[in-house]
Amino acid sequence: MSRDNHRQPVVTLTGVSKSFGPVKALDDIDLTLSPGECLGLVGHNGAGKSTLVNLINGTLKPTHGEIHTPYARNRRDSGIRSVFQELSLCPNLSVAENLRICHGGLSGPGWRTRAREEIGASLSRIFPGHDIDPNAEVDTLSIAQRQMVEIAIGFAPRGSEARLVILDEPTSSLDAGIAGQLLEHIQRFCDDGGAVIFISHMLGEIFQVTNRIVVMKDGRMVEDRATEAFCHASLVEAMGHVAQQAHATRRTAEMLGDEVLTSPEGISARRGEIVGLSGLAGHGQAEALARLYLDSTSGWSARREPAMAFVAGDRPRDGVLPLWSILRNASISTLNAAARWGMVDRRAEAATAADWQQRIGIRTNDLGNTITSLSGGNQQKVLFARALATSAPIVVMDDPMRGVDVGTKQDVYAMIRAEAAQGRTFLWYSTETEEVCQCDRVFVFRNGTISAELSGAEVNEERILAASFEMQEN
Amino acid sequence: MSSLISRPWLWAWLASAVVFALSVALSGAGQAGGLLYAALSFGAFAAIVGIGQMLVVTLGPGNIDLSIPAAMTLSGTLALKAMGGEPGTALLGLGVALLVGMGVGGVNFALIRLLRLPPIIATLAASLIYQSLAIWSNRGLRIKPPVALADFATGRSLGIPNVALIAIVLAIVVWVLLERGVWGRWLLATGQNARAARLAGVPVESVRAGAYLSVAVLAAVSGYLLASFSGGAALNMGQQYLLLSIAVVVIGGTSIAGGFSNVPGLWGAALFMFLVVSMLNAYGFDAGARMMLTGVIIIAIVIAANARRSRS
Amino acid sequence: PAYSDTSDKRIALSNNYAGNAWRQEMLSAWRTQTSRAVKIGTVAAADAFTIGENRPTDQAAQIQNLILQGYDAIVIDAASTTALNGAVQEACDAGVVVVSFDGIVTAPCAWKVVNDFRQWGREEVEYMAKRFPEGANLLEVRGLPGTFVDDDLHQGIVDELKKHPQLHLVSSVEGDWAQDVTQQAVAGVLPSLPKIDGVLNQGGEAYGAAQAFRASDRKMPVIILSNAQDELAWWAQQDRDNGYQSISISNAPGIATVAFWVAQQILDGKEVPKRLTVPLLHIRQQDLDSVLAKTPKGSVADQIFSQADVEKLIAAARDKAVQRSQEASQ
Amino acid sequence: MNKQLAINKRLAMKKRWVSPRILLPLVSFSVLLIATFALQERAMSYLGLNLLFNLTVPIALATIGQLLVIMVNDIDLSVGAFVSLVACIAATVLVQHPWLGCLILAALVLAYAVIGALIHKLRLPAIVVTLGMSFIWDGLALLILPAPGGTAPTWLRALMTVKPPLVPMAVAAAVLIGLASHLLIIRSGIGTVLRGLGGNVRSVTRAGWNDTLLFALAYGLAGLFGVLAGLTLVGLYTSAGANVASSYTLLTIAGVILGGGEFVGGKVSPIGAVLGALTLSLAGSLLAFMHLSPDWQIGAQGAVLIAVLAARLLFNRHGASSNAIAQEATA
Ligand SMILES: Nc1ncnc2c1ncn2[C@@H]1O[C@H](COP(=O)(O)OP(=O)(O)OP(=O)(O)O)[C@@H](O)[C@H]1O
Ligand SMILES: Nc1ncnc2c1ncn2[C@@H]1O[C@H](COP(=O)(O)OP(=O)(O)OP(=O)(O)O)[C@@H](O)[C@H]1O
Ligand SMILES: [Mg+2]
Ligand SMILES: [Mg+2]
Repeated sequence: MSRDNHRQPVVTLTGVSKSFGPVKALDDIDLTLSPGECLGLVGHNGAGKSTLVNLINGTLKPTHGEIHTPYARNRRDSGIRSVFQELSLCPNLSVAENLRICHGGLSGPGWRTRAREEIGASLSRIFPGHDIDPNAEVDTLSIAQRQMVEIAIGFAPRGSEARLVILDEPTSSLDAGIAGQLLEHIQRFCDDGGAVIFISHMLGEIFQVTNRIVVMKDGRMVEDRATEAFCHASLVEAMGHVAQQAHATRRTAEMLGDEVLTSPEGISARRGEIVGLSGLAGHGQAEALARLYLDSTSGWSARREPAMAFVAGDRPRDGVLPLWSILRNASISTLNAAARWGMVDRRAEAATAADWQQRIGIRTNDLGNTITSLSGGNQQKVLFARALATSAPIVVMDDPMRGVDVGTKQDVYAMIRAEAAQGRTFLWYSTETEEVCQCDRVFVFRNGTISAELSGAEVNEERILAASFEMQEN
Repeated sequence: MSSLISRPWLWAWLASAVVFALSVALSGAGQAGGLLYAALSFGAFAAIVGIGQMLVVTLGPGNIDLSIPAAMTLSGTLALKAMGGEPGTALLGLGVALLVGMGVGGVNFALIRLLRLPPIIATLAASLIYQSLAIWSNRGLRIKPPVALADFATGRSLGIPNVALIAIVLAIVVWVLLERGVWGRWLLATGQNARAARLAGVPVESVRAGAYLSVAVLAAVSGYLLASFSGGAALNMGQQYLLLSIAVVVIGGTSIAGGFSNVPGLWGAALFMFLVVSMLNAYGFDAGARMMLTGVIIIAIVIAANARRSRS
Repeated sequence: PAYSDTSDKRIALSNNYAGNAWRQEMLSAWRTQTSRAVKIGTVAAADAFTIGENRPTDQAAQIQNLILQGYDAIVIDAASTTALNGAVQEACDAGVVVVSFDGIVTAPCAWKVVNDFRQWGREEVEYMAKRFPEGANLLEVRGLPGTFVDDDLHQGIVDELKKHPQLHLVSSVEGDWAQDVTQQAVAGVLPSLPKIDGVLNQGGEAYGAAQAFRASDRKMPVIILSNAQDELAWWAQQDRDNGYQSISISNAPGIATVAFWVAQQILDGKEVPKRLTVPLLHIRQQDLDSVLAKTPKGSVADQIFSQADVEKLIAAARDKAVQRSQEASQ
Repeated sequence: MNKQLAINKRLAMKKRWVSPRILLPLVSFSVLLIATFALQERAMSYLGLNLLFNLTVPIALATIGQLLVIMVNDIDLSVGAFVSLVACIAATVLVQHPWLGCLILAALVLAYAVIGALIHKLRLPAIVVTLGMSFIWDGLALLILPAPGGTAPTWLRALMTVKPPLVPMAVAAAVLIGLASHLLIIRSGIGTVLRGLGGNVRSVTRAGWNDTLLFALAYGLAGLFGVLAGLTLVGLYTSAGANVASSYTLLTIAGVILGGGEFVGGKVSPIGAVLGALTLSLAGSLLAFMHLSPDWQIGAQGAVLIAVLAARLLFNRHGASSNAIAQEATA
């Protein structure tokens, strides 16, 4: 599949700005993207990356400036495909039916067969060896599988050809193996003349796949250079963070307190320990954590001092209370502890929230704004604040760094270590090996059970990968 | 937040004021007091059941209690039967009504929680059973309330109907609970996203149970008061409160999608629903035209209130 | 017609509503009369079937189920005059005798045991005309909109009012045949009304209207009463206190027993006119105490018909029909 | 590899055919049907089946209408009043002035579509708007027919009393309604998009669909089924009245849920809904055959409804209710 090699760019932005009321999300952006380019878009949480994407694909209209997409024939078929940051499939439809939604050409008798073939082919092309049934309803799939489906729909031909595919944090729920498959496909796609905008907070991926990087900061483009012109440190610096290479000082059992927790699956944790859960995505880690949390707290009564706190990773499903302000979202878990006669202590509530805004750096000028006005990463910080503000001795975290930028990640790592030093215990599931390597001890999951328990020097990428895949290599 | 609260609050009251003015324009200013008094009396019953319905609706989509009329009938019937018209038994009757309310609420919640029935079906099916119970217990006989109780229910203090005073006190209590109470926050959180609320440490099961118990108890109290007010319980008592309770909740500005409730607006809507029927009666519309106008007005208010909200 | 024994015949009652005292009394009248008849072997069975709400769709389904069960006759208190005709026709086609009463059906194959609701409406206005020869303002409380009883009674009132121009119908409200609804509707409309001298209604809601008037500090108007015990007791009390005068008109729930015996007579091979009018129940002021003594507290005054009563009714109707046809042929 | 794929494909097909959404309605219907036959063998005949089910035809149609609205996450509290209004028009205007009648009915379908668009465009709560609409439909019906009456057009009466060979009209109609709505809602492309609307509006609009038009379409189709329900109702009952179908509102909601549908998320099953409607009327018949005391006949209906729905617990352990957080999390 080779395209006629137009020199014409796929999209051109000139002087584009976008405001949400008083918030200026994008300021005077000029950007040109040519066929064959893979553009990396990086920046801190709330820098405006998603907003830029939504302008390019037409979901939002710019406040000022112009966006030119020469290949657009109509809105349904502009050759521009987006894979959104929040999953946007119809959960009640099957994988093939979801393709039908964005593919008007699928109609008439037999469309189901054609849809199944098309999505199946696209999935196999990008993720060879995947086990997704095109007839499966989306809500029976794991979050990683859904993300794969969405990516496959983005790259599927759908009657015409995809000219520009925009991927907004596509790997945030994927494990390393699957993410690698995606990166390879992106490379092939660009070699064939397609263009890609790739947003990620995982700088390794950015370096691996892109040939040009745009750095955004507070709604402006601060850098736009070829990938080779950056190194890891200079990129982090350009994003406005001081590169820290803080290395976890891993602690051993003797340095920690008594065992405070054991689960039926065999997870155990000591006082003050940071315990990681790892393995391929969707192998039972999230379920084990949720079960642990639900079993040790009650739906019938709330204690003033909860036994556990939970940090959700799937924000819309498990975390955010969308009608409420940032303040109320942050304080919901601590209301009971500060209450007198069942009444909310509003002064204490405001003070705690302001304190945590400081400590965790939630980017907003008013905690009274609704939570949905925050960018994805900042919403995540609110969920962190919610859990850490409680007095719970154990904090359970379900892949909590999804969409958190590099700088904030370092801050949160530090905070977790500080809390752990004061005797808090953390259970931390993550799809990213880098995070798991912050832990004192790691349980690797495979097919819903623990396949390895690693501690001390054993906690490293090779051992984790080995434990994740063992059976499959046999 | 405050702007969100004030808008729907405003619309229900504005609508009742307009309707009130139109009625008074017809009957003359001299009758305004009488109309207001009647509106407060009958609005009180709608407000009491409406508060209960509001708590349940706030729990989120699909939560609704269709057993309100049956609970009212059962409570009115059993309470009046227990009192048997004897003087000095008013508290006994209230006790019976409260017990009925808790029983009904408990059964409803058990059906929803244990059998996992959708609330709309669970409460509908259960209400048929409550209705049978009411028929079986009393065969539709109308027993008079004790004289003192009847006098209290139809009487007034400080020029305000006693039933309205009760409803106002109940509304204030619930309002404070929702605005300032931990339980209120928990209810609102559960209504927005029950799963997220549970994971944030909210005891969602007891919040739910509380809401379903509250609506049943409030319906039972309202049935007890209504039976005393209208001189006896009847098997078809309270039928109109099924749709009325839903209408006052939503016209009052509570979000049917859950997570947001509005007590002051609810009272405005309760007055409105009474006043609009009286106005149409007074202007001499026949049943068909009256129903159509009621429908048009309800939709117009919902549009007006919502258009305001989405524009801001 | 040849003599035929009905001891092996089964009769069913299809009732569309049970939610008020009138219906409860009707069911209990049916129970007492039919259980005797079954015990002494006049019929084999007389079962009562009730549905929840006043809904023709449910009742049509119920009638079809009764056909399936092989009843010989179905006695119907119908939710709709016309919407059951499909089901009634099915029954007639299957050879089932259909007798409707109170709420009747218009299907030609069904027997109708009726109260004259227009007559009722006319009598209400006649009484008002007698009480207020100089003229009066009247308030009408109607029943459930869209039902034929409500429509008929209202027509009777309207017809008769044309003859008495001194009577002014100043407003009419819907009471849905329920006291609390009536009380609310009347209380709502009262402030906009001039002085009210009389209240016309359809039975079952007079007490609600009285409550509304009491709360409004207006003078108690003349309210036409029905057979509900609490209304009668209220009337007696008012009479003792201030010599309150009114009349009570109603349809006795015992009409169900008429329908039962009519069905039995038809099954027995007797010739029964297709339409049988049962007189309305009038309670006069002087009989008030004796009626109240007989009526259970909270129930309704009733009149139960025995087989002999009904045979007499049938004979009278047949004679009248013969007379009429003779007049017509002359 | 190829073999594996083929097996997977066959498994998938099987899964689709015995979807749990339809399994429960099917089983509860069968159980009730067997119980009915056991109590009343007369029901097991051409005539008996027709008597048992013919009045369900309009309910089944109205249930599909309700399903279309529930499918897009709304609820329609005006079905009963709307079907009554259609019946009133069919029994009066449609007889006297057939063309005018058709025109009015078409306008009613259009009105439904407009309401759907309005609800969505202005973000109104459907439950209240349809509640308001039910007053309007009721009022219109009362204006047309102040007291019950009218007559069915002869062609409608003939259609509803037709006696096809082998299967009675009621059964044939139920099968037809089930299949047609299945093709429309589950199999067809546009049906899939409409279901997607219930699952995730944003994803549908992002794919370039005009959501307001889609909502209008869903409601318009619901209105169309409402009209069909009203017409068949008149054909069966021979006449109409302003509150002839008032029970349909709650019956249709119960039917959709009984048929495996859910209130949110666009998860519905048309065949299940038809079975649900049939099950509900069977439950009523069964009670009539059991000779309960009149005091308890009403309550028994509630008990049967609870029992049938509680059986869902046995079928889907996940629990369809929104309460099932714990299970969802551990599933
Ligand atoms: N609908 C909205 N209303 C108000 N403000 C908004 C809205 N959407 C985005 N913003 C604001 O615009 C800014 C840019 O947000 P955007 O989502 O583009 O950030 P991002 O770079 O994608 O961040 P992240 O990495 O966390 O996803 C943020 O300050 C955000 O709060
Ligand atoms: N857009 C449409 N409009 C109306 N009917 C349709 C549409 N698409 C398909 N159908 C009908 O749905 C039925 C089955 O559709 P289709 O041929 O797509 O199935 P299929 O893809 O072969 O599925 P399977 O592999 O399960 O057999 C056919 O009767 C077809 O006519
Ligand atoms: Mg973003
Ligand atoms: Mg992000």
